[in-house]
Amino acid sequence: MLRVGIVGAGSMGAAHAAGWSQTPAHLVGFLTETFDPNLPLAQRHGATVFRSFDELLDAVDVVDICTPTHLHASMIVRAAEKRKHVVCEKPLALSTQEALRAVRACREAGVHLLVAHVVRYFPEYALAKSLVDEGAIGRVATLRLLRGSYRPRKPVGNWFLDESKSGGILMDLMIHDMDYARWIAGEVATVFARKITSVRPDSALDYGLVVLQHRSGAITHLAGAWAYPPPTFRTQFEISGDCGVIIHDSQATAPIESLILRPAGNAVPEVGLPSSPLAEDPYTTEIKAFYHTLVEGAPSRVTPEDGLAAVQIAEAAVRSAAEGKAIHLEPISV
Amino acid sequence: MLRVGIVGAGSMGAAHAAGWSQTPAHLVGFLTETFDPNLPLAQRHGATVFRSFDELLDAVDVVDICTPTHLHASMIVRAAEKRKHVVCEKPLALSTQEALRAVRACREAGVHLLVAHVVRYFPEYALAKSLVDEGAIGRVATLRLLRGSYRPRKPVGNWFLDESKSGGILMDLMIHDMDYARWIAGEVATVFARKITSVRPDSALDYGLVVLQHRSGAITHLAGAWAYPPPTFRTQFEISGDCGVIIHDSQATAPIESLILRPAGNAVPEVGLPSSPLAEDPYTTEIKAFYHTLVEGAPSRVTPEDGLAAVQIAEAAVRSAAEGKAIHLEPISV
Amino acid sequence: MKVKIGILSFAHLHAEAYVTALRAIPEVDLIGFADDDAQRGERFASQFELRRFPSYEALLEQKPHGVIVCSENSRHAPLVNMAAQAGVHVLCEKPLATTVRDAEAMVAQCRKAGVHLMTAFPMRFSTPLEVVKARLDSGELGDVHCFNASNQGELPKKHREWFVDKTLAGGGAIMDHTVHLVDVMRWYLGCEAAEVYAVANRIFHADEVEVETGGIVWVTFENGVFATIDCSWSRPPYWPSWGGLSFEMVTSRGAVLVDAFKQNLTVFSHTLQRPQWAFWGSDPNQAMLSDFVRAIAEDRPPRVSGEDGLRAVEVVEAAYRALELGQPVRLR
Amino acid sequence: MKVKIGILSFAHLHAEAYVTALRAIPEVDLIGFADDDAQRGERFASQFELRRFPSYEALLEQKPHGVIVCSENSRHAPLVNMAAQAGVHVLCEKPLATTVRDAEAMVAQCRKAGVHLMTAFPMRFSTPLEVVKARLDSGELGDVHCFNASNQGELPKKHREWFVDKTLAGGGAIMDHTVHLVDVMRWYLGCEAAEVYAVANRIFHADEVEVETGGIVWVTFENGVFATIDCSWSRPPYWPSWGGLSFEMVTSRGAVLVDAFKQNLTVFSHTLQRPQWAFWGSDPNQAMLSDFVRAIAEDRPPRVSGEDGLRAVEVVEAAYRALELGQPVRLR
Repeated sequence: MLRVGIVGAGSMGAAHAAGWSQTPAHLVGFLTETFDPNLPLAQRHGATVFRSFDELLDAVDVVDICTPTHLHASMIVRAAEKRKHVVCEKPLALSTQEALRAVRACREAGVHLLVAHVVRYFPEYALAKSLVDEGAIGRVATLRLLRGSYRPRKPVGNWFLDESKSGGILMDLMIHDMDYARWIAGEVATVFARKITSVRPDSALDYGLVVLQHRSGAITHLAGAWAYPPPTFRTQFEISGDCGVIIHDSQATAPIESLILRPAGNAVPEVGLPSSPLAEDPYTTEIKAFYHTLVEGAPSRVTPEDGLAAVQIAEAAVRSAAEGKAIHLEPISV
Repeated sequence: MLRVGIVGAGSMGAAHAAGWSQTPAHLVGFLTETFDPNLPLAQRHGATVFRSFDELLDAVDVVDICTPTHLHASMIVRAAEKRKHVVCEKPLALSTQEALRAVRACREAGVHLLVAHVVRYFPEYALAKSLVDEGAIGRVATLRLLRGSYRPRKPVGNWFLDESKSGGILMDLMIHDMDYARWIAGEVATVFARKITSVRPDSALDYGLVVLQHRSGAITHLAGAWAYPPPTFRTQFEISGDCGVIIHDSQATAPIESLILRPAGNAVPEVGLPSSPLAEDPYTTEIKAFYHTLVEGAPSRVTPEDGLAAVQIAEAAVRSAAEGKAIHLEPISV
Repeated sequence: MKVKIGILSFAHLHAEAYVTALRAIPEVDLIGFADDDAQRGERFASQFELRRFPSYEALLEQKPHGVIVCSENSRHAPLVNMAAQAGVHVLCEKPLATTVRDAEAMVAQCRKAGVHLMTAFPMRFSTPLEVVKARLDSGELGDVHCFNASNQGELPKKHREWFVDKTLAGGGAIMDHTVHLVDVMRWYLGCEAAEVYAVANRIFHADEVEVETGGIVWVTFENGVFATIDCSWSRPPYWPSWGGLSFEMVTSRGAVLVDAFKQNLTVFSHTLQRPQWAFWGSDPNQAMLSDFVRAIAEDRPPRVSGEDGLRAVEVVEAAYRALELGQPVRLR
Repeated sequence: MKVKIGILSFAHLHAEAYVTALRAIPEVDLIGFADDDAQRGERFASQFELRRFPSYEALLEQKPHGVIVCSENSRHAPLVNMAAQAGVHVLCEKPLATTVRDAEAMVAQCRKAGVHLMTAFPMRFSTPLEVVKARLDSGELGDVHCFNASNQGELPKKHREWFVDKTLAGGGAIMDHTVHLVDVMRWYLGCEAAEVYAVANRIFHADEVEVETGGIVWVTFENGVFATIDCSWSRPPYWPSWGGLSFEMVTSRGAVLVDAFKQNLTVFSHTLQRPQWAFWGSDPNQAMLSDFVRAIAEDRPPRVSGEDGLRAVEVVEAAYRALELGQPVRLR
């Protein structure tokens, strides 16, 4: 039986844990920054709490890394050294160089590296991808993607707001759609980006705009917001081809609308998350797919190179926003 | 110059006053339940404040009645006796019998009676009417109309909640769409209705459902809500014919959507009112049209018989909801 | 254990979706189908590469654990009864029957035979509707006061001619589009319909069919909750989907708007030259079939019963009576 | 006093809407039009029962108070200059010109002649946009940080062939669909564009036209506000309308989403077999023409100037330069 350990017990750690519990894998335990033998998430899953990363690695076949982004690469390299398969939250790393180090380490060790670009497992995004692949709208010309919510909060040490840890809105939030745009329209040649906090470092909210030119000629326009009133979370896309258009708007297609007076004081989640009602949570769909790759070798919808390329695009966006220039991407040889 | 006096200074009195100020008419003054020589609305319009209805009638050519509904009929009759033209807020009266008395009095006195069924002057409703008349959707088969907001509030003496004064949700709110349904699909043969407060008299909110069978064979479904959280106000309609469908949704077609954090504490208006941005307020469009009828005799979009028929439908709905039966309407001879 | 399932008749178009859905369930052994319409039978046998039995009896002789009845509405009763006599569990397409008498007999036969009779009410398995049901049960939404509901659709004739044949379908739009929402309301309220009123007309497709094509059914429940159901075949053939099912539920604390089929992409394509909705929400049919199969495997009743189907048929029959009388009809 | 108005050229399709709008203004005396395309001239003369002058000069000899220039983009300059020399106020279709040099000359000529030059930017008269401008000015919305804007449309070729002719139109989608939003942002911010970047492609209608059909223009303003404008001709011919203009404005307090053309009925008709949007919002063209006419009657400048038109042309010209360079271009 496949043994899994999760590093990190924030919202992603919890979502992945729920996913693993829907597979035949054995969720052995968790590791968190501060050791807590009574970690509620571990108790909920009847799992142990480890004291160190190495202790966890020794007890598992797969490590699922849900830590702040700046910690990803070195953990992946260490796991590869120990010949453990890796599932890693997006972004794979904060820089192309670090991501490359992680990808190479896994390749050399012969272990799987599964980057959790969960958007590919959301049914609306997956359906649009298959429609495009079927030729429903012809050749893709322009792609518009929006992902908007409020600034992530954390009870302590909000690493999301520390760009040296999360990469900020371009790297942390908008990488979702950068990966999706590349999935739809292919390799990216040029990146141009702006974000509020580059212009106004003290801003209490952030909003990024990014335009990608794909080698295919297609243009992608990305908008990412940490600017809306909680608990807003909305996504939109519009894929226009020379033979049609596909449109998604999470708000216009929400199947439940509440006009209830004084709703019970629902706590706002730390991080805005999509929530259209589905029989299976897309995080679970993703983890189930990863499980099949791990045990049966089924090809994964997300390859290590996909995770790497997304980091390269996001890193270029960060640089473009800082320098005010268009950044041209070179193909990376892994 | 046409001299106008307004009775009542609530939200409708204010809306009509704003309308008159856009016509060449002279807005002479106001009358309110309690005499207030410094009535702000009068000051805003440089108008006087009268002490009695007769005093007002003597000073004007047209009286515009914006009082609670139960007062309409006798005021209209009195105005007609004095040979004054009448503009009257909807509903024309609380009962068919009273409405008939008002219509007959005006006819006998040879004065205009203009019932303010303002929905006919809202551009979305007016456009749909002309599309139907042009045959864009063929013969009308089913008509669905929704008008939803919160319970009207008043600082003192909330007459809206006193059914003997307002007629309740069916008469006060839903008469708008009853009139519109009849405008679109013709005379009504049968009425069936239910509302929450008939079943649960103590309910803090109300919602009515009404179905009309028109003599044409068409069926109208009406929903009216005093049930949504303030400041919600939404309208919807769906007119289905044997050759097409026309759809309106005020929310889906709102040109401005605010995602502003902690909006400035806007006061909630006493009565929920539609608010899609327009160059000209539909109440002003209506009053301008009434002005043309008064000075040029141009035919009015709303006849006294229309006002009467709307009351007849609403009265039948009130009876149907009380008795649990379908009510068959007889043609009224004015 | 593999659960052996057969399909009786492909008269209802849902049979096609069920084949795909059944094949996606690992524990199912789809043994084949039978159809009394030879031409239709041949077409689907080849389209789905599915074994076709020469008769319903021949299929039942294979001792499937369960069958799905997808015949014309008025022909549900004989097939359900045949399956019950063979000791086979049944999932029957909605409406359960075209008359209360038939539906009662079916429920009684299955009870006597000790087999489950499930009515195909997939809305009980619609994720958005389940979420709202859970919120309602938690008390978060207050008490239900009324429903303003709609199950409009296109003229079903384009899929199967019999849908608009009064004898085979049992009626028109009211027969076709009332039962889903009646069942949802009974499920939400835990309470039975007490009174029914209805209006109908035949303006849509007046030259094509002889049954009612437009209508509103009123239902009042024993607890005073009232509801309207728009069952009209009012969607034109170029509507972006087949139709939909949605309702506003008004409670003591406000309202909730629910649309079971709103999770769509809008797709404009040169091929069609108009927008189409591509549904990406979770498939309620799949979940319904899984429940039927698991109920058999786990030897427990399915989440929807034959009685649920019967109760909905009672409302439909009362609606037609109310149409004749022009006044509400009391059920109980 | 009646305000005498003439129309110079019907090359731009807006001329048609302007005739109707002008006729709805009581103080206007629409004296007629001239067009150098005889066939087009005859067609519209008869369609609108409008007097056709044999030449632009002949029309201007009638001493109208104002003219509306609706020629092809690259032919605005000579007509505007001719009107200025005749001492006639001008409302000129957007974009004011296809080059900054032309636009500057037009502004200078009109100033010298002492006539008003108004650029046809109807969005300044869009009621929703005016409402948001007022809220912004009141401080209610906080400070603007950025815009995510879009002025997508169908290929304009179906209305007039010259719209996709590089010489007459001055370019493709960027020339056509950038200026409205640049002007809205300048109006909202009270601040000029400082830097421009752009990307473009030609995938939509690649076999029909030679100009760019897809593109994004980036504008950074002097106060640091940045913006994207999607100017693509990306709407297929069976879209429910010609296109639209909308933007998200992000401020220090959140965001406001504005759609200038959202007030529509959706109409499905057997005739067209697909949905169409029927606009019921207030007509910005009507309000713009009223302002032009009243400005003449009241002897005051119109609410939009020729310089406003020039500033927008500067951005477009910079966008094409940025396309060549592949990097942002500084304006000032």
